[in-house]
Amino acid sequence: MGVAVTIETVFFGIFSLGALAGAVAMFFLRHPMRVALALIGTMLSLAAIYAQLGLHVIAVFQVLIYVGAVMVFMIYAIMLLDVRDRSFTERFSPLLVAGLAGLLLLVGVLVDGLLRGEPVVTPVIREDVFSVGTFAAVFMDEFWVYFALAAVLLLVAEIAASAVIDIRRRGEDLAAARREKLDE
Amino acid sequence: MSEASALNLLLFLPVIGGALLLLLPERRPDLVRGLSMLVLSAQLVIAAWLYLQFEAGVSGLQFETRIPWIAAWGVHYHIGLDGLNLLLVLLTAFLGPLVVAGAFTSITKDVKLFHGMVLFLQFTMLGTFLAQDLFLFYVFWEAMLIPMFLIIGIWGGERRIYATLKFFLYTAFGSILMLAAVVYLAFTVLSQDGTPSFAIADLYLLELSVPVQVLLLTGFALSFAIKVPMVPLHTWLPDAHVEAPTAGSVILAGVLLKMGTYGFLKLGFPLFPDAAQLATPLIMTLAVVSILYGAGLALVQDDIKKIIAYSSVSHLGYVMLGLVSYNLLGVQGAIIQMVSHGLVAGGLFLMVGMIYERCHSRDLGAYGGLAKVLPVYSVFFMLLTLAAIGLPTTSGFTGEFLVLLGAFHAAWPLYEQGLTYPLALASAAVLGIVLGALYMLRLVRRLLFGGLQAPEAQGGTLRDLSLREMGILAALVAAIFYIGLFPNDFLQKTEQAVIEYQERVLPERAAEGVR
Amino acid sequence: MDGMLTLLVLLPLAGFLLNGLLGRRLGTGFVNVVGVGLPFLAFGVALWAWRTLEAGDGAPIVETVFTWAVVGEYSFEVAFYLDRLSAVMALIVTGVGALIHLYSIGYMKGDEGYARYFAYLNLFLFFMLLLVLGRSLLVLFVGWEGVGLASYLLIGFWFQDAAKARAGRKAFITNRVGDAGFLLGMFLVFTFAGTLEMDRINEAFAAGLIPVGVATAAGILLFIGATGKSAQIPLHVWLPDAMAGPTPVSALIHAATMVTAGVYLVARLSGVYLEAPAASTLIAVIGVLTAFLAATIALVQTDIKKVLAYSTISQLGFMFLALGVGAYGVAVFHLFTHAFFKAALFLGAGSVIHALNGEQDIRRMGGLARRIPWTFGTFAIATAAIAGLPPLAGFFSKDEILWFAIASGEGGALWLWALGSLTALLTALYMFRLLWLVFLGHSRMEPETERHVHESPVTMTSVLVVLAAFSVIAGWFALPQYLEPLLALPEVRFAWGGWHLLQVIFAVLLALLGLAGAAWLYRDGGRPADELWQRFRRLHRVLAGKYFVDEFYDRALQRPWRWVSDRVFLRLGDRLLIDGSLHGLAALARWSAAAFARVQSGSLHWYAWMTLFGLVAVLIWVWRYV
Amino acid sequence: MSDANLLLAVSGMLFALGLVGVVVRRNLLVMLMFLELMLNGVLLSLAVFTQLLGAEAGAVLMFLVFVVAAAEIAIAVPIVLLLVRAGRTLDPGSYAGLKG
Repeated sequence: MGVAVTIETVFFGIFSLGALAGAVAMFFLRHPMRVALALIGTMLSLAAIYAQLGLHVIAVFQVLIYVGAVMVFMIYAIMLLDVRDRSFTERFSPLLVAGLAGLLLLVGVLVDGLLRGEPVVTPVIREDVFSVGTFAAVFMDEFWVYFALAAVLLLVAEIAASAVIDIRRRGEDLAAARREKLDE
Repeated sequence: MSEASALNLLLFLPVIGGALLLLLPERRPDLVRGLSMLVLSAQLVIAAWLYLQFEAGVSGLQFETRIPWIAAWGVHYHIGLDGLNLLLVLLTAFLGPLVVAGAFTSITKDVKLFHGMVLFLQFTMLGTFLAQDLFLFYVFWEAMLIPMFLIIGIWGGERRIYATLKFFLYTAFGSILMLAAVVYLAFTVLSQDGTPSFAIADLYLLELSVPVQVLLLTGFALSFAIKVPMVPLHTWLPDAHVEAPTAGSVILAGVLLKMGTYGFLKLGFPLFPDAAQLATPLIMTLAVVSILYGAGLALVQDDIKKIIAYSSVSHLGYVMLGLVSYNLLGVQGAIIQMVSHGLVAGGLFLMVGMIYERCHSRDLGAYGGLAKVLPVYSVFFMLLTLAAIGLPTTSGFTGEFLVLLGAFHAAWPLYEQGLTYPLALASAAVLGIVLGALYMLRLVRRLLFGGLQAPEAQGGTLRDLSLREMGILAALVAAIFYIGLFPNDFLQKTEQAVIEYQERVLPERAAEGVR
Repeated sequence: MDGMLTLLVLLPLAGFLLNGLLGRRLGTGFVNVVGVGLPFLAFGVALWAWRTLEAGDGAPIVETVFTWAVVGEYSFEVAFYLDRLSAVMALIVTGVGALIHLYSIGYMKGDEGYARYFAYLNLFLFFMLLLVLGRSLLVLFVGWEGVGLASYLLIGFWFQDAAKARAGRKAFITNRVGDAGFLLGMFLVFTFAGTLEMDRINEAFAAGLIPVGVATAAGILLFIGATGKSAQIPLHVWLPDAMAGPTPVSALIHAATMVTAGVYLVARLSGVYLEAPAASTLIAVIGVLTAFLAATIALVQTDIKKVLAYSTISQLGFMFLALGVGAYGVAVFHLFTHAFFKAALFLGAGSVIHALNGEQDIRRMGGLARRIPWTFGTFAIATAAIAGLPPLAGFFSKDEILWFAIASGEGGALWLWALGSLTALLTALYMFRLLWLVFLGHSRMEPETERHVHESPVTMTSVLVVLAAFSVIAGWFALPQYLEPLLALPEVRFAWGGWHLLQVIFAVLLALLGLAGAAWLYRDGGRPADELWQRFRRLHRVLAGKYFVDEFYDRALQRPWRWVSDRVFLRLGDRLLIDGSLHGLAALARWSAAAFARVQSGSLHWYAWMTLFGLVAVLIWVWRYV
Repeated sequence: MSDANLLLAVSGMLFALGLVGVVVRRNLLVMLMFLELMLNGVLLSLAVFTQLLGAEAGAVLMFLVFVVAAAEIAIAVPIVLLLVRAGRTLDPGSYAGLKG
């Protein structure tokens, strides 16, 4: 293999480091908002890696859906629930030590596995393959059913979410009614 | 209409009916009942037509449909009629409308759901009988339990939860073992033929070593024996019967119990012939024990439903005895006895339901002398009783006579070879006709004869049977006498399949031409 | 003609259906016409069938109706078979049957279940004709069980009396015990002969291809069936209780026809018994013992119908004695004569009971001879007939039986004859006792009853007269000789024919002795007899208690079976062992589930950690072993 | 070490960190975010292998996973909101009583 470090490897290294740094930071940040920002950093790094790999479409979706939709939703939730309870004052759960031990174990096993395993052939980056057009053609030809299913799932999730909210509202109404009764 | 599609229509009619049922308003139970009645009557008509079209003496399946279902596993939607399931399909279709008619007044809670369950049950039961693919069979076999649980669990008596649980535990236990055996069989087919298949006809051709056969037969047999039920796996039956609503009891006794014996007939013995022969003494013993044990228990019960439930144990003992005789007389008798028991026990449960509707008690001690105030009811009860104790000219006699004759016929050559045991068992089974008379006549005497006594009957003003009830019972009684007097048509249609059954289980004896 | 026998059988069935379905609605006129008319019509058809048979010189007429079942190579057909034996039986059944139907009009007048009664009686006739005319054992068995059913229904006819319903049940179940033996015998015969048609069975056995052991076993098993139906030891217990039914029923079913079915069966299958001397010997022994023991019991019974019931058992014992020594024709001869005089006796008793408004205890009768002369006259003739006074019917048949008991080359023995003769003496004694206590002497009736004593209507007395007439002349038909082509009489062991004459004289002397004894012992309301019994009190207790057979069966069979069912099957087996282990398993499952449930703490962190741990374990395992 | 191995190692690390994060952090929302992290780690592997094998299906699968993830969050966050309304805390330890 030699030491011939290509420019791609360097970029991979940088963005990988970025992703890992974001992940590690998530551990230590106290405020959920900051955790969220760190996660967004990780995701953006990953998007960059995808782009590097030639998966431009995926990179775009990573930014659009993950960062743009999921994390924004998450941030709204965090802002909505600025609860400063024990989860805030005590950052870590009782299983901190056990968890870290688990981490060591898991990492050990993964490293062990990576070292034992055959090195993977360097990816051949084929810019032309993952053009949007190809992706779209494949997507619409072969996988449209699955997409439709996923869309249905999404729809169900939306309905469920609104139902959950509705239940809450009704529950509150009930509680209020009960309170009124008690007051009388 | 092509003939095979008639069979498919027969099978799926209840599903179509169930779908239509969904469209009806819950507030109109009369419509719900009417539709169910219509659907099941149409089913009966189709079944009768199929029966008439069924050709006697032709080998193999008739009205066959075979469509790939799960191609990767070699599973097919494969149904067809043969001599083994013909009469049971007819019986199932016959009892369907009677069950719905019997529930006209007794089910008032969740009418729509109830009829949906009955239709679903009808679908799954017919599917179990018709399936010619082991996978399909298993699916129907399991699916059948769901509506039955619900029928007992929702419309049942006071201890229905206990009964449902017991029923579930027993049957689930059996099903798991059967599933394991099914999976093993499937893998064996794959390794022997190279292509996966669940077709029962293919499985018949498998060559299995004797220990494997024993193991697999155990798996199947436990499941089937629980359904039959054979002593000592019978204790779920009285509880389930007692707690079930009338319709549930009728279906349970009329059709569900036949699943077990049908399983032995269709799968258990022919799939594993060597193991079957090894197990024959055991099964024969258990069958005779069931006959006597059930008769004994029926004698000491005071709950009318329990008496009939235990009598089922006894009567199905005859069926098992006939099946393991492996000769035409015995097996033909067993098939007739299955149908007969379906009619007789079904009828008796309906009659218990009718009296329960009037007096709200199942305690034998609370009754007496009903013959005075309910003459029509008593006549029908008497007729069903006579069929239950196997009086000649009723279907019970046809079944029991052929079974006992077959058992004796099979046991005698063994006796001449110096094996006394089977002959002793066959002779002991004959005692069952005495014991059967003992408990059934006790029931009749306490219920119908003696001084008048009936709960909730002010001044002896009990309503005798309505026209609807008379119609139900008349249909049953007519069928009972038809089989008692003219069983030949039935026997001719089943004969070919029974000959093949014998050839599969006892090839050497069949080769000698001993029937 | 084709369909003659079918018509004969179907006539009473039509009566049953019409009366059963419509009788209640259409009233007694309709019931009478159908219920009584059809049996008479059937008798006419039976006569016609008999004439047809004789016109063919006794060649059997076979009429196949339909095929009941074909299983493989075996075919079970419903076919009727008329030869001289079944013709005689059919004539008895329809003849006596029709008369008793006629009698019943008067006896059952005003009963609530009038239509039901005639329906049942017609049903009985139908099944009895099936029994008698069936060609195959299967058809015979159908009739056999069917008459049992009719008997059950008629014994329990007044079902609101629990004791009567119970008597019906007892009869049915005792018969079922016999039927179990019958079925086994039938199976055994079928296994060897390959058919159930009785003429072919007889041929198969006569051909000598079947081992003696099998013939003996089959013979004994079929005889068990016969003991049930014909009330022989040890299955005789139901017949006395069967007297709970209406009296005409007792006359028809429990005296003249149904109970003789066992005799008919053995005679019909004489081919089997000829090959099985051991079974024949057993039949003779059982027969003579039954005859003797039942006669002793009859001596002390106080219920008029019970006396007649035990007398019936005893007479049936005589018939079996004849069968056992190979004199089948003689047994049928006695069956024939017995049908008339016993029917006359029962109907006479019925007439007495009718006259006394239901009184059945002979200790509260007496002196009825002048009050109900027709009944008395016929009853006296029948009594003389059963006692064996010449030239009445019983004399001929009983004499033949006793003669063959000693002279038959096929199992005749001195002791059989001696016991039989003793029984003949006892028969005369208890029958004349009955006559004396009921009709002679002075009245011991309750005054209230006495005031209402009346002779029965003419429909009843005319029947009595006809039956009494037949009790006189029935013995003059040489039935054994008529049946000889069918049922050969056994060889006689003695060369000198004079022995027979001596035996006849002896038998007549015995009958006269019985008459004289009864006249002496039972004059004056039976006081001399009572005094005599005072000295043998223990014996009296045993006889009055019917040898305590009922009690013995109760203790030895019925109660143990209930006990086993209740304690062993139900409590030990079902509840303790099976359900107990099931509940034990359930408890085990619950306990282990509780243990596992602790793992499910509800802490998400804990769950996630377990996932992590599991993942590590899986990875290690995968990389190490896969 | 090639690029692929590097990326796979990163993927594994991300997954491991995500899993441990779920174990050790106490805030429900943070735990949810760690779940997303795990999912991202896995997706990275998927991307690498898609590229290696040149299979378009992989990309489509990734896209579908995005959709599912969005659905998951859409249902998870309202549940958390509800829980907090009821229990006024984001500590999952307080909800241990919700086990079956």
